[in-house]
Amino acid sequence: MTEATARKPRIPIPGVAWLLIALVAGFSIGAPGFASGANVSNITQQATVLLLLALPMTLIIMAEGLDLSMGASLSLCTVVLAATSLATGSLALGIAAAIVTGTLIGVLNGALIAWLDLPPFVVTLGTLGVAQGLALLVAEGRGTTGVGGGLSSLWTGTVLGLPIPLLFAVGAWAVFHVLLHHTRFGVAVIGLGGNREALRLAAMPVRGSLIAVYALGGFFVGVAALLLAGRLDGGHPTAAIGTEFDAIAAVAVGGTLFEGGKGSLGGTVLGVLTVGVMRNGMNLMSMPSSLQVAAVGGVVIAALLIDAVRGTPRAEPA
Amino acid sequence: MNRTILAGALALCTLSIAHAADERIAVFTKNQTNPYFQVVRMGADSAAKQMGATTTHYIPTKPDSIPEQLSLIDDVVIKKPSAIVFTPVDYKAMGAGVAKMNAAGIPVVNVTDRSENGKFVAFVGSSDYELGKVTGRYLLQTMGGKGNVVILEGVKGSLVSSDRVRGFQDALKEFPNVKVLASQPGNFQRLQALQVMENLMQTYPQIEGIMAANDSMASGAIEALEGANRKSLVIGINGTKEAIDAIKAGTLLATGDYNGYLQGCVSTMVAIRELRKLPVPKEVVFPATVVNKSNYLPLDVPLDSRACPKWEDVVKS
Amino acid sequence: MNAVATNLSLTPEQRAVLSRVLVLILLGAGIAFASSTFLNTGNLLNLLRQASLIFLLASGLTLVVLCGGLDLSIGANVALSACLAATAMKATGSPLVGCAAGAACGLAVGTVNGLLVTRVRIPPFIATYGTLWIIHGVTYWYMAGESVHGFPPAFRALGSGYWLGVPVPVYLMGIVLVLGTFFLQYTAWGQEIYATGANTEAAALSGVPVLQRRLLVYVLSGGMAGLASLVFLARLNSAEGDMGEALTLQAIGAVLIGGTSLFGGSGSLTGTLVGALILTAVLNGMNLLGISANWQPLITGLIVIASVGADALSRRRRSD
Amino acid sequence: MSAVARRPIEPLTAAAPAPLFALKGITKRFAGVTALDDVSLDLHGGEVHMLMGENGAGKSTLMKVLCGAYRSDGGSFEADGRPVTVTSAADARRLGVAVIFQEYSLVPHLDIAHNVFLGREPRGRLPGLIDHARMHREARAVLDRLGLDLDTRRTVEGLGIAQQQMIEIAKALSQQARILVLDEPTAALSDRETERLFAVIGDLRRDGVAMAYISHRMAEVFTLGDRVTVLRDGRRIASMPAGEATADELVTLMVGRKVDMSYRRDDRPAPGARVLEMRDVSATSGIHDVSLHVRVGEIVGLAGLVGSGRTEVARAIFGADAVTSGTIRIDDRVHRGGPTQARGHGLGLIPESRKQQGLALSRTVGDNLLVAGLRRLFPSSLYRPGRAHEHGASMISRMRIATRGPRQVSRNLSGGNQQKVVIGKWLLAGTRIYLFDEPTRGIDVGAKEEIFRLIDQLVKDGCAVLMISSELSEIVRVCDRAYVMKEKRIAGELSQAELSETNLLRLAMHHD
Repeated sequence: MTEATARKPRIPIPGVAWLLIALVAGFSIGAPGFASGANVSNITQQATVLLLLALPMTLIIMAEGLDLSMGASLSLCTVVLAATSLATGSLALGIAAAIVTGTLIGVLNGALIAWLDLPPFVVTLGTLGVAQGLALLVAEGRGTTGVGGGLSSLWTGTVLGLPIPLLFAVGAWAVFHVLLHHTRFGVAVIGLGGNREALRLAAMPVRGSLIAVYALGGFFVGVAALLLAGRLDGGHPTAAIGTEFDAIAAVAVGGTLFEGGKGSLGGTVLGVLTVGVMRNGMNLMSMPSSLQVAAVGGVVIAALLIDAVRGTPRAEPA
Repeated sequence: MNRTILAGALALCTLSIAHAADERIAVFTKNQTNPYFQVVRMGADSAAKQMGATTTHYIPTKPDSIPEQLSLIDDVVIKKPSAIVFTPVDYKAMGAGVAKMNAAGIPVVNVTDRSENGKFVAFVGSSDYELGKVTGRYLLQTMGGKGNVVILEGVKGSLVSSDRVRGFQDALKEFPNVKVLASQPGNFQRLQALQVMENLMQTYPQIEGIMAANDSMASGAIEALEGANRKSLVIGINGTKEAIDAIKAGTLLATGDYNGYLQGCVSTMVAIRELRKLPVPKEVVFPATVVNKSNYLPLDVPLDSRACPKWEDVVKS
Repeated sequence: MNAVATNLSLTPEQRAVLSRVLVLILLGAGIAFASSTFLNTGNLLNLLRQASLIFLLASGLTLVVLCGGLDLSIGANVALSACLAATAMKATGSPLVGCAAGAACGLAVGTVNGLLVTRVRIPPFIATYGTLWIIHGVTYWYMAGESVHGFPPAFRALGSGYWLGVPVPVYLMGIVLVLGTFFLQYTAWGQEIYATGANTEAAALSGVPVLQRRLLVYVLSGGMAGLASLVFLARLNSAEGDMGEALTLQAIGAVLIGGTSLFGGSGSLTGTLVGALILTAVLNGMNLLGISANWQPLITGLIVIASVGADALSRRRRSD
Repeated sequence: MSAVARRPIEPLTAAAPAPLFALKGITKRFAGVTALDDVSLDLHGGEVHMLMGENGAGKSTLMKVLCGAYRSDGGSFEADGRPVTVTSAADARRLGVAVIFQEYSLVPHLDIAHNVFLGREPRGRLPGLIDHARMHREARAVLDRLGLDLDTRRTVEGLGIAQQQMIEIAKALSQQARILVLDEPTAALSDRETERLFAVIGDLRRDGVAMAYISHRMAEVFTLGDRVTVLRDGRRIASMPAGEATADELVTLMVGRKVDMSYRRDDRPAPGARVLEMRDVSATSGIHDVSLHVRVGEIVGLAGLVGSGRTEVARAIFGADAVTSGTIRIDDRVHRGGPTQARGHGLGLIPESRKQQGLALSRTVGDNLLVAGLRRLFPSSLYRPGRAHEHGASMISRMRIATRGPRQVSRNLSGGNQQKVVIGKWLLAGTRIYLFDEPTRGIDVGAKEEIFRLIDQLVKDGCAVLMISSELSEIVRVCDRAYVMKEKRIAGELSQAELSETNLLRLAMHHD
């Protein structure tokens, strides 16, 4: 374990940590019911879908990549899940279809980026369009509900008293922690961001790793689709529009650099929670929605501002 | 400038009294950008004020975001308001959310968009289909029952859009001599409607009538016509302030009155009456009325000076 | 490694632009083949007018991207600027005051972005994403869900007027294209922007005031958003809180399809113009052919990938 | 290289008859350009095979082929006399080939141990997982062998360029290679680390490892080499036992024409006024109370071990790092502010790493030549591409830059020519005070002499030069005076009379 901790790229506590502490403290006093158990499980549950995108996004960004297609792809997966389940009458098939769809889009991203070495921003902006288009076409622009077959229990159900989404989130975090800190794949990810020539000379599969990172992202988009579909009890072609930007913001707020293989999964978790806590707290305090919109941006900038002031090393603005 | 002050005041009062009164109504609307929902919110506010209750508004930060409205529901259930006035951002996807409110034992009144699933005290709204039908019919009559029309649809897949368009089409059935040149989505957006019209006008030199599924698209179409120095009769639906002005200016033939303000008022009244154990109808659907040059005056007043009618005047059991 | 850019008679920029023009021509030919009306002067003028809006916005963004940055807030900036301009115009009845308000707002937002990126050193993507939300919030609060509409004809001419049979925005587009290209190709500032984008550190160590240049491009981008907001407002004759939201991705698309590299240091406004035209032609064609709007994102996405992918392949052919 | 001389390496005992590894008639082309043309090379166990040649002669390409980074377009390989194929880095590794690369192949945010074992991480008990304990243990051992006392858990980010090179070496050593390729390993090393490396090379030779060693330093050929092979324009020109070679002969073979290495500072008129002066300058980069001055018409050396703060001094003068105390005067006027102001005062910096700091590789030679001079050549800020092209073209011919003209992309130039572009950039900017940071690193002999002459010409024309170099011999040959740095401070100044490698070294070395 000591190795593992030492292995981690040294990241000072990101500013977002202080921000989160401040928010929690503030809301516990100011917002009725904020500290209640029910509300805490609310916040965590609401954060899970975003977290399932933000964790792989962390690795992708560490590998000097970006995935703008996640939101659209997530919507598509929910649609595919609903459509397949209704068509075949088997939820299992629907789930499989959703995960396959997500992974395929991830592989497509990775392949285009690795083989044509195109800028990830462009490729994934393109696949964003493709996924969004497919979702709209498959669902004919409207949502599908009444899948049944216990789909909604994916969101509401509990195992050993723990909400299933929470288990998904914890499981995902564990997977990513091991991948990043205890496997060659993790080394490759850091190398992709730090020095690809080095990987090449060390006979490590550069393109393979690149594709794998995006495929992994796609896979977890598929997994997130299970939760979202469970929450909607169906699929919707625009349900997750723009989620990728929230994920990227959470990653950056968490202190992961946009250049050169330096990142922190823990920071990402904090980033996701902070935005969630802020929205939830402001709702409980019945703050006007317009203020909430501004606050989202405020959190993002504040976190990086704190880092800047505290002189946390950051990548040169890209 | 006065708008700022107004908005500020709104924000303040909602903030300050939120905890004071004991009848707290949580009002859910789809977004904070579409003027229509602002009208609904103001109706709700004035109704609450008249009856001595307070309202708090819950609006997704991303317009019409399904996950966000679901989260809003989670959070509101924690706050346990006395009652909820609810517009689903999507008529199909909110079932789970409504179920959660029901489970929490909070009475929910469904307003404007009829939610496909969930248990409600009542539905308050207007019939999109009827509105489409009567407003469309009015246009076709004015056209003298002949000529070419173009339909501007809303967001594909949205119930509002499909119902209104269905209304248009059934109205058209009554006028066999009218030809439908095209029926294209403008996604309820002004700019898209504008550009769609510009493009269509290239293909069709003769367009006598334009049926827009909402007022924004109607004014988009009007801009397009003016840009091309062409004339045709345009109708919209919703009866927004802008539409009324356009009718005054003579650029818009008519708009179907969606009664946003009334919907706000009545839905909130129903919620409060339910709390006070007063009788409430299961459904309040406002008669579809066409607003045109002859009858727009009552609607042509600044929102903040409007007041909710008496319950008895609206609901004659 | 020893490979050498072939055919020195064309710079990479020029080669990229030419390939885009080719794509545009093929696309146009395709649509014209399917719909006779596509090539009507009227329709082509429409195309130009619709493209002009995207271009005005994308031109500022092009500078930012050339300088190695990114600006996600332009759409939100358009909304806020337009709303301010609208209310100012309503309050004073003077188009000039309105325009001043819109332009000022645009520039202000651009300056804030610039400072966040250059002084606080927040990565552009995040900084401008943050301001995007803040601007939206301010706009929503300011408009309180209402809309402002009905402006003096003199102002509306800016968006929907004609001069010598050509829409006014098209002239604006031409002016911006010429001035912008001149600025980039024929002034020291332009050269310094390219240099900064290509290798910021080397530029700085060559005495190029990189911080000022980076700040400058964000301010300009904000200014262009301000200008675009005015045209937009004049065109719609109405201001709402959510106007312009859809424009950001379109502008980014135009820049990328136009062949400007996100790595900075290479690209051109002409390319962006062609990019904007391609995007608009797709929309226009879909309306003319009555294709469901659901297809639009799919098609746009494919075009983005295809155009940039083509570049990559040709690059690969040229170097090993 | 007196430092090395003190630790002579015992001469070679009988080399193994069959070469450990042999390249036969290797050919490599890039987009039509032939980089290697039918090159053969034998690597014998216990032998150091020196590879010499100008930049672009094909040395590095040959090495990349040998280690599988490039696929050869023709030719074959033999290991212990048996034919083998090398088409990937993995193949080469399996055959026991390890390479110490010139460009650092380290990953900044990985710790030292991970870099040393990159791609060879010891597997743990659970499948797929890395055994960190073992990895760090083994890394520790290798570092100790190189006398490198760095924590193996430290990320390599922020390590000095010399330490990075040492880790490169550790990486290669840890592979227990039978064939070790060293591509200019000492280019970045100070003499102290060089000494250490040579000792290790001696051990490896005794262990029977076959080594191929690329170098631009004559001294190394004779202190280390058992056999020399000279490459020119991708062809093998000659191979001979190192003993039989002479410096002049080798240079002639490499350059293909006669170059006189006899460049000596011919007497220049006495230096004029102080144009540049630092008084007790400390900077955020860590340098302390640095005081020095440079006069018109003189070349002042700035020596010291790598990491002693030489580059930081240059950056402080140029305004690239913030000065915290002390004053910098130019022409007796206090100079503050960043590079832009510095350029305005006639300063020019030729930075340490051309590729990262000197050039925009993606832009054309012309663009790079013009970037610093824009303000001077186009005072109105109106940029005229036509005139710019002329300026570029004239500078290309004046600097004898081997390129097809201002519109060629800089990435495709050889190291020496890229360096000339960087210098030309400042000539066009009308620079009076030049700060050269390792101007000849990784540059072949011919180009080196050219650059020395150029510097000489500059000072003759009334410019002032401050030159940083790790090659003491260079300082001695080229400079009129020199300052020596140690631990971020000026350790002393040597007048022309005192200027000698031993004196420089004495001031530079740590006495601990």
